[in-house]
Amino acid sequence: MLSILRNNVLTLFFIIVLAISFTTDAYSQYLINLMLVYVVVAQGLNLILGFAGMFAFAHGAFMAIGAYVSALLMNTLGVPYLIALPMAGLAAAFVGCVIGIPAIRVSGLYLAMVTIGVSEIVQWVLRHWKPVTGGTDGMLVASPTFFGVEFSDDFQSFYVIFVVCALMTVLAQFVIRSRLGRAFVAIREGEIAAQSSGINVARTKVFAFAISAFYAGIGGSLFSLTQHYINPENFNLYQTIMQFCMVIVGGSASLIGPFIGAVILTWLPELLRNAQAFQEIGFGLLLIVFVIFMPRGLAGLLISRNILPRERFSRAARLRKKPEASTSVVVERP
Amino acid sequence: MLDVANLEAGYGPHLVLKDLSMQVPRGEIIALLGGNGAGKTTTLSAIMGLIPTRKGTVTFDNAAIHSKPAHRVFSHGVALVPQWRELFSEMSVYEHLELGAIQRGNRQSLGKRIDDVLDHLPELRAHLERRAGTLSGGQQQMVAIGRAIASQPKLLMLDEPSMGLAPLIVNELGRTIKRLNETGTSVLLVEQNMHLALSVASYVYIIRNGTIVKHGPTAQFHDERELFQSYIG
Amino acid sequence: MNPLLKVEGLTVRFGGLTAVDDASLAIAPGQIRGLIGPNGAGKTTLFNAISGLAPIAAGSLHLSGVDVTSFSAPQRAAQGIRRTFQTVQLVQSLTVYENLLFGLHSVARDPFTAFVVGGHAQRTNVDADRILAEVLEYLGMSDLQDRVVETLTIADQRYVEIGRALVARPKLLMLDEPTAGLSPAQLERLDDLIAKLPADWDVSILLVEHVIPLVVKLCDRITVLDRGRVIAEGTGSEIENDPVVQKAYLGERLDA
Amino acid sequence: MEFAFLLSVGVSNGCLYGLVGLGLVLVYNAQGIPNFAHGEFFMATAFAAYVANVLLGIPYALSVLIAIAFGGALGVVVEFLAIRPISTNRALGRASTEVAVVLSTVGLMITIKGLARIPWGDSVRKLPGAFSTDTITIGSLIISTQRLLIIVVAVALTVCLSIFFARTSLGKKMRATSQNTTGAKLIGINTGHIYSATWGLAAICGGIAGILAAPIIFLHPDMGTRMLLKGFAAACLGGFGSVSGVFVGGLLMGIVEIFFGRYLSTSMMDIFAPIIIIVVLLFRPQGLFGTRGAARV
Amino acid sequence: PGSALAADPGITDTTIKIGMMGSLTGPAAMWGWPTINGAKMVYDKVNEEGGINGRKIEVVVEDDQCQAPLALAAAKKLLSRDEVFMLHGGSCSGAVLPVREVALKEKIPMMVLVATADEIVAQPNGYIFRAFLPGSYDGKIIADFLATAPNVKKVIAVGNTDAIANVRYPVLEESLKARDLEYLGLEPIEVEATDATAQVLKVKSQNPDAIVLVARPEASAVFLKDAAKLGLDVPIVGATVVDLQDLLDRVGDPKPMEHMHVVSFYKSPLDGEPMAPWVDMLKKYYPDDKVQAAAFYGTSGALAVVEALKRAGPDLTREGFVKAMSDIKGLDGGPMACTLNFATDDHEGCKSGSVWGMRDGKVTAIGDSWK
Ligand SMILES: Nc1ncnc2c1ncn2[C@@H]1O[C@H](COP(=O)(O)OP(=O)(O)OP(=O)(O)O)[C@@H](O)[C@H]1O
Ligand SMILES: Nc1ncnc2c1ncn2[C@@H]1O[C@H](COP(=O)(O)OP(=O)(O)OP(=O)(O)O)[C@@H](O)[C@H]1O
Ligand SMILES: [Mg+2]
Ligand SMILES: [Mg+2]
Repeated sequence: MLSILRNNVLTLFFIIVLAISFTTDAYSQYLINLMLVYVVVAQGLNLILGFAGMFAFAHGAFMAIGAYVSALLMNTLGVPYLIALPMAGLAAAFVGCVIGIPAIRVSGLYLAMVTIGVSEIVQWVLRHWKPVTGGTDGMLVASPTFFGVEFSDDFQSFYVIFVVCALMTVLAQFVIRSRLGRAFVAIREGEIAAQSSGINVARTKVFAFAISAFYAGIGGSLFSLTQHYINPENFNLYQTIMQFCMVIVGGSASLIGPFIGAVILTWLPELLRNAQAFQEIGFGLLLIVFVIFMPRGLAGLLISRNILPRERFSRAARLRKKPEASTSVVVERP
Repeated sequence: MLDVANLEAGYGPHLVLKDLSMQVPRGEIIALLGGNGAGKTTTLSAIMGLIPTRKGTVTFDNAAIHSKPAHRVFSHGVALVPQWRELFSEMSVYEHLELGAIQRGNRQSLGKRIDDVLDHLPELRAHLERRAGTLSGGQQQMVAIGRAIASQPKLLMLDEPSMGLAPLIVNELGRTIKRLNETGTSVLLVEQNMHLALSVASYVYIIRNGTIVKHGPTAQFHDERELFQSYIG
Repeated sequence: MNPLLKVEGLTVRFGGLTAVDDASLAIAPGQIRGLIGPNGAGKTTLFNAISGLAPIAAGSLHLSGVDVTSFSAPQRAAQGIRRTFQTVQLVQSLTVYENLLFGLHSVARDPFTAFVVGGHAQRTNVDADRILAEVLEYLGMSDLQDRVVETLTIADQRYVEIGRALVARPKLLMLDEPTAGLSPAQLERLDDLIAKLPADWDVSILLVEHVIPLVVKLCDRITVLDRGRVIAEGTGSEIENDPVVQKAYLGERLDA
Repeated sequence: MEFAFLLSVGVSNGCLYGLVGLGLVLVYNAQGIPNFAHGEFFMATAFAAYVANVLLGIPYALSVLIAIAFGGALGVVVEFLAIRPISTNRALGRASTEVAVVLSTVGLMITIKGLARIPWGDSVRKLPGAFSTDTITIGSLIISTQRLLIIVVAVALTVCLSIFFARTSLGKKMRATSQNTTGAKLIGINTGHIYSATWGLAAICGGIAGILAAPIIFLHPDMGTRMLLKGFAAACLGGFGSVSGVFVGGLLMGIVEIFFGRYLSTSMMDIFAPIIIIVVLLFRPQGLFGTRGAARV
Repeated sequence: PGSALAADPGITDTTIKIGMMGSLTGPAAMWGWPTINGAKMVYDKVNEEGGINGRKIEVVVEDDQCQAPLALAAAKKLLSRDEVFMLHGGSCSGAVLPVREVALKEKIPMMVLVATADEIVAQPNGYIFRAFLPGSYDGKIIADFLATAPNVKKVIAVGNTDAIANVRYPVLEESLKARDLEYLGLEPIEVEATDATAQVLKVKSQNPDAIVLVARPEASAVFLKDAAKLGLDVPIVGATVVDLQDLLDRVGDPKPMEHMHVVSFYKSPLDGEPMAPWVDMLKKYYPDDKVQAAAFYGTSGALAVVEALKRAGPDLTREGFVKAMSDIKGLDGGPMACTLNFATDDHEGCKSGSVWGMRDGKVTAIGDSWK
C-alpha cells in the first residue's frame, strides 16, 4: 500500500488538488491555479537547468512569448484557445531554438548572461512594440471559450489549467525516460563522454532549450488566464528568479521537485502575509535555510531518505519488477 | 611515528573502515595492499583528515591528529598524493610545486626545494609553464607526486602513485621513493603494482573489507602466489 | 584483407605543441592492437582524434573503407567507433542499467524520441532491455544493474564503461588504460575479458596500456608512440626487444 | 570637445561597472558562481558610510574606512553563515553545490534588501561626495570630481588585484582553492580562511564601488540591483577569471553605451549592453580575455 | 450571491470593512505605508468622531508588492476571506489593472489609491473611482502652462519609458500641438539612470525652448545635474511623478533647479498654509510617518469615500454607495488642488493641479500660467 503511494505521489497530488478545488473559495482557487501554472513553467526550467545542467535565465521571457502569442491570437484573430495554447508553446519553443544556438558554444555563467540578455531584449520589444503588445500598458486577455461556454472565473479556468498541467507532467515523464532525457543528463555530466556515446551535444542543447521554452510558453499562456491582463512587468528577471527558486527548493533533476517548489513558493508568501514588514526578509531567510539543510531540494532529501523513489531514466527499468538493490549513497571523492 | 589504532571511518551512513590498526615507524617504507574497494584510499583520507573519523585514534609524532582538518595534519608534516590527483587544472606545473612548498619551511629555500623536486621528477622540467589540466594522465600523476614532496614531509603517503605511469617512470619512481626515504622521509605506500610495492617496502599490511587481515615484513610476502591468495580468499 | 581502421598521416596540434605527429596505423578486423609509449607520447590524443574529440590538423581516417575524417564525434560513434576513458567517464548518479542505455543512444530510438525527432521507433524498450541484459550477462554484472554507479568499485566501473561501448555493437573498441588502478586479481579478470572480446563481439580493439606483460600477451601487434610519432610497430616480442623502444619507454627491469 | 566629454563620462561609468564586476569575479573564482548578493554589499556599504558620515557625523574619510571595514565584515559573516555550510557539505557533487550556493546568494539578496528597507525603505537618501567641489574644468572639459575619483580608484584597484593574484601567495592560494578544494587542503591551505578572505575582499570591492557611486545615484535599498547586472555583464564581456579583463569589459560597456546613446538612439540604451554581450560571446564564448578551461579526458 | 434583501458583505450595524492594498514590501515599498496611512488617517478621524451613520470603518491592509499576481491574490483574499465591502488600494498600475477586472466582474466598488494609468478608471466602468490627478492629465496642464511662457516655440520631452511615464506622452503631444507649440519628440532616459550626458547633449543639439521632464525622481535629479553642468538653461517642467521639494533635496544644490517646474497635486507646498490641517492630521494619527509629498496622495480618495458613505445613508449597499459616489459634485479635494466632481459616466474625480516652480530659491506654487 505504502509503496503504491510512494510510486504514485504525483497522481495523488493531482487527486488532492482536484478534491480541494470543490470546496474552496476564489482566493485559494486562484492560488491553486497559479501554483499549477508555476508547476508547468518550473518543469520546463527543471528540464534544462536540472536535467541538462544549463544555466538558462530566460524563462520569464519565454513565458512572455507564450502569454502574448496566445493573447494576441485570441484577441485579434479570434483563434480558439485550444489552438492558441499550443501555438503559444510552439512560438516560445521557436525562440528557444534560436537562443539554443549560442548555447551550443557558450556555457556556464556566460550562458546565464546571454539568456539574461535575451530576456532584456524581449522585455524591450514588449515595451516598445506598442501597436502589437500594447507597450507598458499591457493588454487584456480574453477568456477562453470551449463549446460555447466561457471559462472566465477561477473555478472554471482551473479545469483548463489542471488538465494542461497534468498533460505536461505526463509529457515531462516521457521526455525524462526517453533517450532525449538521458541525453540531457549525459551532457550535464560531461559533454565529452556523451559525444563518444553518439550523443549529438549541439542538437541536444537546442532541444533542451526548445522543450524547456515550450513548457514556459504554455505556462505563460496559462498564466495569462489566471490574470486576465498581462503586461511586460509580469515577465521580468524577478519572475525568472522565482522559477529558479522553485526548481532548486523543490529539488532539481527530479520530476517531483517542481511540484514541491511551486507549492512552497506559491503559498509561502501568502502565509507570510501576516508578517507584513518581515515578509521579504522571512522569504529570503527561508530560502537560505532551505538550501543549507536541503541543498538538493526537498525532493532530493526525500529521495535520499528513501521516502520517494529515485528518478528513473528508462521505462524498461521500471517494468522489470526487481527489488531495488541499493539506493544512491551519499558520495564524496576524497 | 604514525600510529593508527582501532580506526573507524566511512561516508555518510556507510561505514568503510572497521577497527583498523597499523603503524608506520620512523624512516620506514610501509606498503598497504588490498583489493579494489578494500578501503585503502579511505584509510589514507582518514589519516589525512579529509574525512571524519568516528572511532579510534591516529597519532603522529606523539600528537593526536585524528580530529584535525587536513591542513593541520599537513602542517604536522604529513603529505598525501591522492588517488584522484586533485590538481589545480588552470595553474601551471611550476605553481603546483610552489604551492606545495609554500606552506612549510622558509621562503628563501623555496627555489632550492622546487629544484630538488625537479631532480626527482626530471620529466616535469619540460612542462613547467603548462597548465595542469592540459597534461596527459601520467604527467598529471607526476605533478601530484611533485606537489606532495615539495613540502618535504616527514611522512609521505602515496595512493597508487604508479597508476598511469610508463614502466620507465615506474622504475624511476621506485628509486625516487627509496631516495626520499634515505633522506629521512617515512613512506606509506598504497599500490596495486606488486613489483614496485615489494621492491621498496620493508613491511606490508594487507587490508580487506576495511580491516587489516595480515601483516608482516616484506620477505614474508615474497611468494606472490600466497599474496594473491590472501587478496582473493 | 581490407583494414577495419586506417589512420594515415594523422596530426594533432595544441597551439605550438604537436601532440600527434604524422601517425599512421592500420587495424585488421578482429585484431587487438596495442598502443604504448611514454607519458605524454600522444596516445590519448590519438584516441581523441580517432573518436572525434580532438581537432585533426592533417591526415585522414577510414573506417571499413569509409572516409570518416570529417565526421563529428557522435557520427563516428554511430559508425561504430566506441571507446573508454583513462579516467572513468560515467554518470555517477545513475544506475548501471541507465548508464548502459547511453551507449544505445544512436542505435535505439524509443517511441517518444521517434515522435519528436521523426523516423521510426527502430527499437522498442523491450529490445533495448534485451540487448542490455545480454551485455550485462556477458560481463557478469546482471546483479549490479540497478546499483548506482558511484557505489561501485573502480573495477566494476571500468566494466560498465566497456559495457556502454559494447551495447552499440561497435566495429572498433578503443580502451584507454583499462587496467589503471585495478588489483592484480581484477587485472586477470579484465585480461580474460579483453582476450575473448574480438571473437564474441566481432570487434577490433585498440588498447593503450602501461602494463607491458598484458599488452604483449593480448595484442596481435603493437604500435609504439613517442612524442607523437610512431617509432616502432611489430609483434610483442619484436617490440620488447627493440632497443629504441627499450630506451624510450620500457627501461631496464626493476628486478633485473 | 563633445567627444572628449562623452569619453570621460563613458570611462567613468565603465570604471564603475568594472569595479562592481571585480567583486563578482572574486567570488566566481572562489566558488564558481554568480553572487547575486553582490549588489547588496554595494548597497550596505554605501549605507554604512551614510550612517557614519551623515547620521553620526563622523568625518568623511573615517566614515569611508569604517564603512569599508563593515562591508568586508559583512562579506565574511555572510559567507560563514550562508555559504560555508553548503560549500563544505561533503555529500554534494560540485554541480549541485554550485546551484545551491547560487540560490543561497539569491536568498541573501532578498534578505539584506529586506533588512535595509526597514529603516530606509521610505525614501531616498544622499551621501555627499568625497570632494567639496563638484566639478573641475580642464581646458574646456568639465569633469565631475567624483567621477574622476571613480576612475582613479578603479584603475588602482584593478592593478593591485592583478598583481595580487599573479604574484602574492595568498592570491595563488585563492586560485588553487577555487580550482580544487581537496587539492588545496592537501597542501596545507586552510580553505575556510581562504573563503572568508575571498568574500571579504569581494565585499570590500563592492563596497568601495557603492561608496563611490552613492553620491551619483543616491541611496536606496534597491540601488545595487541594476549595478549587479551591469557588473555581471562587464565580467562576462571581459571574461570571468581575469581581473584586468573585467576592467576592460566594464570600460567597453560604459563607452559604447554612451556613444550609442548619443549618436544612435537613447531609447535603445538599455539593450545595447545585452546585444554587445551576446554578439561578443558568440565569437568568444569565454569572454574577451578569458581562457578556455583546461578540461580534457 | 444572495437575495436582494440580504446586506452586501462587509457591513454590519456597527462597521464597514474596507480592504486596502499597497506595496508594503518589495521595490515599490516606499509608496506603501505612507500612502496608505495618508488615506487611513481620514478613516481614523471619522471613527474618532463616531463613525458614519453609526458604523465605524474597519480597515484590512494587504500587501501587493506591486506585482500583478500578488495584487490579484490580495484582492481575492480581501473579497473572499475578509469579505470587505469595498477596495481602496493599488500603488502600481500594472498590478491594479488585473484587479480592475475582478472589481468590475464582481461589482465591487473600488477607490484607486495612487495608481495613475488612465485605463484603470476608463469607461465602461461602473465601480472604480479615482480622486487625484491621473497620469495623462498633467500633459495638458504642462502644455497650457508652457503656452503662457515667453518665447517658447519648440518643446522636447525627456523621460522614462515605463508604464507610469508612457501614459503621459500622447496627451502631452496632443495638447502641445493644440497650443501651436512644436513637439520635438521624446528622448528616453532609463528609470535607474546614473548618467544623462547622452540625453542632455542630444537635447541641446535640437535647441528646444523648453523641456518636459517625465522621469522618476532618481532619473530627474540625474538629468537636472547633468543639464546644469552642460549649460542647458531652458525652462523645464516636470510631471506629477516628482515632487519639487523632494527633487530639491536630492539635487542638494539650487543651481540645477533654477529652471525647474513641476506639476503638483497639492494646493501648496507642505509647509504652506492650506496643507497645515493635513500635516497636523498625519502627525496626530501617524506621528512616526515622515511628512513628505507621498503621504497625502491617498487622502482625497478617502475623503471622497467618506462623503459617499455618508450620502448613501444607513441602508448601505454597494450599488447605493456607487450611486452616491457618482453624485458627488464640487467636493473639496482636501490637500489636492482640485475639487472633486464625479458623474455616472465619469469616475475621474480630479482633473486639475497646479504648477510649482523655484522662485527666489524657494518652492513656490505658481498656478496654471507662467509668472
Ligand atoms: N565517496 C564515497 N561514498 C561512498 N562510498 C564510498 C566512497 N568512496 C569509496 N566508497 C566505498 O568505500 C569502500 C572503500 O573504498 P576505497 O576507495 O577506500 O577503496 P580502495 O581500497 O582505495 O580501492 P581501489 O583500489 O579501487 O582504489 C568501497 O566499497 C567504496 O565503494
Ligand atoms: N587539450 C590539450 N591542450 C594542450 N595540450 C594537450 C591537450 N591534450 C593533450 N595535450 C598534450 O599532448 C601531449 C600528449 O598527451 P596525451 O594525453 O595524448 O598523452 P598520453 O600518451 O595519453 O600519455 P599518458 O600515458 O600519460 O596518458 C601531452 O604533452 C599533453 O600535455
Ligand atoms: Mg583507492
Ligand atoms: Mg593517456
